[in-house]
Amino acid sequence: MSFWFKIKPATRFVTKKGMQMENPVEIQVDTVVESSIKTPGPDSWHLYLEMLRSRLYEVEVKRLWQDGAIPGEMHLSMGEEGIVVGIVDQLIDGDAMALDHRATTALLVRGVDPVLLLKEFMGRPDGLGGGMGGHMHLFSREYLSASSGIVGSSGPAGVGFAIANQRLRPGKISVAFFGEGAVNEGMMLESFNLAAAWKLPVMFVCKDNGQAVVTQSKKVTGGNLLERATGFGLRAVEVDGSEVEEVWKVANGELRRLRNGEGPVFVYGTCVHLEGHFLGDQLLRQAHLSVSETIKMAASLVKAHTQSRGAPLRERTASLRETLGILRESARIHRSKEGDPIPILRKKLADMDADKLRQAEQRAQDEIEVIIQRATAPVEQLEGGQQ
Amino acid sequence: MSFWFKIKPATRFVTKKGMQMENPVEIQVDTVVESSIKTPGPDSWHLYLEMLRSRLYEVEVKRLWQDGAIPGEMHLSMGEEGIVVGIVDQLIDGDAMALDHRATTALLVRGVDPVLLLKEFMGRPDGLGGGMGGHMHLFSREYLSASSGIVGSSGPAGVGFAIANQRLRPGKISVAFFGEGAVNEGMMLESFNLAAAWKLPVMFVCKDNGQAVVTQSKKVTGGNLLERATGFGLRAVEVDGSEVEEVWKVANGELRRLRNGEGPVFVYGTCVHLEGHFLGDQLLRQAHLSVSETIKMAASLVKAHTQSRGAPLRERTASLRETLGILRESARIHRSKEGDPIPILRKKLADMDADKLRQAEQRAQDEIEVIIQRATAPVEQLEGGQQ
Amino acid sequence: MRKLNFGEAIEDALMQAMANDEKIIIIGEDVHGLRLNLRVRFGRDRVLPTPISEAAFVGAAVTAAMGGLHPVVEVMLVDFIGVPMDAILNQAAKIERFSNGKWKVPLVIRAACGGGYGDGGQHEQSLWGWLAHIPGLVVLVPSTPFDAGGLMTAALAHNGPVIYLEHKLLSEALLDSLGGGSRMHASFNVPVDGARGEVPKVWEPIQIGQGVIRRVGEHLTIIAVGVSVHRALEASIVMEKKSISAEVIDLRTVAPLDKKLVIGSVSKTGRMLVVDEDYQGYGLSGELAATALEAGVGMKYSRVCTEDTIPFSRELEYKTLPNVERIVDAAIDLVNR
Amino acid sequence: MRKLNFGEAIEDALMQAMANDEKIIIIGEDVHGLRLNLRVRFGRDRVLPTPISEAAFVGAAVTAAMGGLHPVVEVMLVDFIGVPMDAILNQAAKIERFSNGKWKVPLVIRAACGGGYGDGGQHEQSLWGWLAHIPGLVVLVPSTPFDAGGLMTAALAHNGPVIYLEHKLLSEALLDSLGGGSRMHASFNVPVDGARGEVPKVWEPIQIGQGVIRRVGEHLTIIAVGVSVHRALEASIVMEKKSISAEVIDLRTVAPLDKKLVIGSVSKTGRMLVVDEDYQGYGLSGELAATALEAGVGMKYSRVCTEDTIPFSRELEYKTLPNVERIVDAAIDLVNR
Ligand SMILES: Cc1ncc(C[n+]2csc(CCOP(=O)(O)OP(=O)(O)O)c2C)c(N)n1
Ligand SMILES: Cc1ncc(C[n+]2csc(CCOP(=O)(O)OP(=O)(O)O)c2C)c(N)n1
Ligand SMILES: [Mg+2]
Ligand SMILES: [Mg+2]
Repeated sequence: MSFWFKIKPATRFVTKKGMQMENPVEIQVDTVVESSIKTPGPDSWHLYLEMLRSRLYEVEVKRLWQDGAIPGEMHLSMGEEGIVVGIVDQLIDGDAMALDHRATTALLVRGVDPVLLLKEFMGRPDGLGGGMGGHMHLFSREYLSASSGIVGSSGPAGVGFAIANQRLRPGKISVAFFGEGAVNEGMMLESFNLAAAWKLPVMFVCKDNGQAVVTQSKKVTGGNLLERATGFGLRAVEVDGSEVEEVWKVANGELRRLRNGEGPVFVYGTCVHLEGHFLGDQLLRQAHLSVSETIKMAASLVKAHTQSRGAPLRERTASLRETLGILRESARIHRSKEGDPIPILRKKLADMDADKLRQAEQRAQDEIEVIIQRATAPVEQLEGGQQ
Repeated sequence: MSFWFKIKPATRFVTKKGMQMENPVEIQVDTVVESSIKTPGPDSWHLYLEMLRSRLYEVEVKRLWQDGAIPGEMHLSMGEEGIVVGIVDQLIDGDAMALDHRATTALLVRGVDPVLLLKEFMGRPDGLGGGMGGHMHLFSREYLSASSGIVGSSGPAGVGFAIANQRLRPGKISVAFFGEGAVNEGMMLESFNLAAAWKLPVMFVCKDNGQAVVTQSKKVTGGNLLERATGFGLRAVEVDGSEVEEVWKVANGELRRLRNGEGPVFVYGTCVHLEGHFLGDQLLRQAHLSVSETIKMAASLVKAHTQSRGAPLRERTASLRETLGILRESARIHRSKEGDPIPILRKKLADMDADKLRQAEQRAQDEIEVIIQRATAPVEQLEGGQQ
Repeated sequence: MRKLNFGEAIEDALMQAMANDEKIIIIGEDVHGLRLNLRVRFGRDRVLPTPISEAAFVGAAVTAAMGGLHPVVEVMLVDFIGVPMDAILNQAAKIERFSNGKWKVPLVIRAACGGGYGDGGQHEQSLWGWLAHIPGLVVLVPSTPFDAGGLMTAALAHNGPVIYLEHKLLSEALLDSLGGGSRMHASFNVPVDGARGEVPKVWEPIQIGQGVIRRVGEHLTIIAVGVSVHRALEASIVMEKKSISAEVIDLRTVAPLDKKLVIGSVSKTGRMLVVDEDYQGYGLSGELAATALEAGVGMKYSRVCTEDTIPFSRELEYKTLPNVERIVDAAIDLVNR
Repeated sequence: MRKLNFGEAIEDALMQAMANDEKIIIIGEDVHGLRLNLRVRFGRDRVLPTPISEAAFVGAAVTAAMGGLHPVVEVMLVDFIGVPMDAILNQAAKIERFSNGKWKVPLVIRAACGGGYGDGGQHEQSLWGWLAHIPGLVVLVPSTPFDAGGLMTAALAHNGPVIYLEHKLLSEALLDSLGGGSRMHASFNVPVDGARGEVPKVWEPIQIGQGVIRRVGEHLTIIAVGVSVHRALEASIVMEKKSISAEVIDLRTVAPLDKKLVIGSVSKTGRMLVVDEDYQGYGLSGELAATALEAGVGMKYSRVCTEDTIPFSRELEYKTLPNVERIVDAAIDLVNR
């Protein structure tokens, strides 16, 4: 099932960039590649396109945010598509998802209508939550999916969905997504224990991008997260988030165990923050500062560094160096894009069949355009046509 | 320093049971055994007497509670003296203690005035907290000691004291005491991480008595607590709480490490609940039910077990059996007193010098009597004399 | 009608509701002991004892509700509700809004509340007005066995989050375990009509948001919930001897408020005396003042509430919680203004 | 006098206080970035970035204060204060009481608050009235750079727990990062007099519990804090054209209340209009009604508050938070009653 399936009716409009959709010719969408749920191994083409569509969608989200069409904070999931797609692709009816502040990819892949989602980001009355929730508070009852802006809250939420599934929908499971920073939040840790003690069908998925806002998580985290999870009696497995096929394979086995009632699992995957913490991230901006901004920032820093009374000079310099180091490191990751799962798989597919790849990518691009057009059309125009 | 040192002035009254203290002859207390802080190994006589005094004191607390002189809940520390004395005996000026709902032994051994403490339990205006706090909210600024009735809160409290000591009193440490049930509380888990990340001089002491109110903690706890602590980057050591000398030795090394700034430690010790969860514990009462009570309780149970609509009969029987099992197990522990650190050491000392033991015990008994008399004297009588 | 104790009434209502609705489950610390009868009847799958992890299990109860169950999640004492507060403030109370009404959270958060048995300031709070500040929550505080069962039934019929508070002075089992009722000399000022009373054979829900006039009077309106209702009634008898006729309203529901009842009574008497065991400032007592004023009802106003942290000492505790003397004094003062 | 932005004024006051008092430390998430200047000047030992563990580090701040430090502990947004709530409700606020006044908890809990920049209902709450319900807490809400620095100075001179709330619409850096101020088309209704203003060279504490009359008027008293003060002032200018003369009180301190100021002004105007960005029910607006009534001051009363969860949509958000039109309408209505 491809993610734009939920555009109702399930149609794809033949259209050209910028063309008005007066009388769009409707064509039934044929899913580019069949869902890989029943296949013995991952369908790489399918996984690639899921990731790509999410990426393209978020590129547009970024543009809309920068244009001021999306208010407030906006945390993209760019960079974590490998982990998210590798798991969510395999979820089925009745499975639940507890999501954090980076919910876009998971919801899209799960099948939530991308148009409704984008409208919600814009706060439109015809959005997924009627503009009441916004991008950190996304809810799809149909897909048993709920997001929250409170770091750590997806832990208990995942546990609760699993309690309900254990009783009402045996064999159905829940997945909780969160960052490595959230693993220091008490409610998350408690939920590890609760899941283990009750042997709940919940998969805890830690997407470790190394950072929590401007904090390098290693510096504030004791021990090792896999061992930490084990210390709560959780089964713990590690995946490389830049390899979606690997994630898919590991998840496949783990989901089977979960559905069989073999108890909860902690899946730990590394990934990257391609767009900083949120759009407009100060870290990234400061790493690309204009001259005047640098001077302005420097002025207060220079003052702090030199004023009388305070820490010894050595300590002042060390603390300045430390923070500047974080800035530089952040910028370096951003530039290098190392660990991005999309180019990695793309290279493989290009070697396999460059033509097929080009065509599929073009199709994905076209679909995104349609979504954007529909999502940004004035509310009036859609009334009646939209459910 | 023995615990009744803090009776001000540090005196001991020669008195007989029940005798009025009209003109008590004051005798300067000579500490029965010198403090063992500087000795290379534990002073067993000293440790025994610390434990014994605490036990005798709590026997009186129990009596006063049963007489209605102490209101509310009353959680005794009876059974955990081995862990508490083995550690607190070695604390020094500037060290801090974060305590849970079983604070009595720790405060007594640390040196808090036992008379003021008992008065606080009774809610007297001349008590430690003027009757404002009560037995779960005991504070001694002098000894940097604070207790709280919120399970898990001694974790963050221990961390905070350690932050202050790290900055204001280098070489001074803090100790946080809590039960095994508290290790499922998020704030406690977070504080493990915080201490490890900041390398704080805090000793987390888990007193595992196997139970949290009527819950057998193993049934609701995933993994193993020592591994759990390790998963947060804490150093973790285990002690047998029935062997106070062993506790003392382990704590001695750990305290040295802490004072040297080598980072936090988790000390895990097993112990017993000799008086149930709190005084009047329903579990213990139900294990010794009168006939009429049994019938009354049984009546509603029989109904629950047989009424139409509900779980299958097998499940009903199983859940009944489970809870009755907890009752029986609790009563068994209570009766057997296995793991009680006091008789274990007593036997050893009796073999060494039975006379000395008898005399020391008599002295301890006398001192407790004085404390009780002073603490239960009318408020008026003490005004002026008491600070 | 049969008679039950307050706690028995709650259990009885739960027993009936759970027999009728398999989606109801109970989650909380020690519930295998505290709710033994329910566990034996409905099985271990429906009465779930938890670790001491309030943040996780209250948070989990929210999505368990969203996933199709109707949990009754227990936070032993309302004093401990700070621990799982985020799940209440930012999840349970807000999800129906965030989802534009599409996803409801049918959840009962049950906790013991209230003081008067010498357990100190971290174990005797009421906090109902504090919780009522959060939009999206229903807050219920019964004062009799009849209401205790009826409001629990209502809570379980409500398709949203409900805070259900059980006053410890009314609840035999709680008073016994926390106040040490097993001893000879412990004595508590338990309102008899609150602790035991007539209850229906088959429970019917009491309308949420509907208060009740417990006593008709002319000179002033006393508004209260929980144990304070009984204190107010007792005070009214004292006042009667001084020719003061008090009307006593039992709100039963702290949120939403029964504005009509309040406004009607105060319009008649011209005087409002709020008796609130919860903290005085920024809470229920102020809200009642605003409610009448907003409706254009002028009045003389006074309140007898808990003004500060509750002391442990029984004597100081007595003075701090609303008591009959304080109520009578305030009423006399109000009537003479 | 020099001029500073709101956030700069807070930093400046902290800078001076920390230079004078080595016991002041800063604890919180990302403070090595958010308080970079302070960290560079005072070193890594005094500005401590934490893991995302609010319950632990707020709880730790309480005993760090008891151990001799004076921590400023940051909970990024007041919306997240549910997470460490127990440390506030049951520890920070109660320990002075429990110890019979012998042990104080000198602690500033700093958080950003308020809405108006499109961040949704879990990130735009105010909650000051909610926090003020807890006895033992001081709650400060500055509305200008002058007050921001002066109240931070006061908070650090106070020997007890203080909640210090910094409104995001007034604070350039917060608005920039959370509202996306870096983009071209984002626009926010920022009150200029609140965002930037004159400040003293050397900070003096502003008396805690002392409000200020921002505008003298005759027909009604508008009472507000934070951004709502500016909305009220703007509304007053509109009203003036309709010959309504409004007095505007900026409470500055939510708890303890400046009762004298409130009572004095309402006695004069006979009308109280509370403008409160915090939730309406069971909070500050009701407390103000009760305060006047208790003092025997009769009045006409109305309020413009946040009545429900704050919607994400800019349009709905605008309607939900107190705005100039709502204030003017309520004032006209009140004056014509
Ligand atoms: C309880 C709470 N504390 C703090 C925040 C502010 N905050 C939002 S995202 C974030 C960092 C989360 O880090 P991580 O869990 O690693 O996720 P990432 O953003 O890296 O994907 C923080 C601190 C919050 N939203 N909720
Ligand atoms: C936050 C919180 N939740 C629940 C309680 C009720 N309670 C008091 S003691 C206790 C059990 C604690 O067990 P443990 O930590 O093992 O200590 P023990 O009593 O066995 O010494 C519980 C659940 C509480 N006081 N605080
Ligand atoms: Mg991260
Ligand atoms: Mg225990």
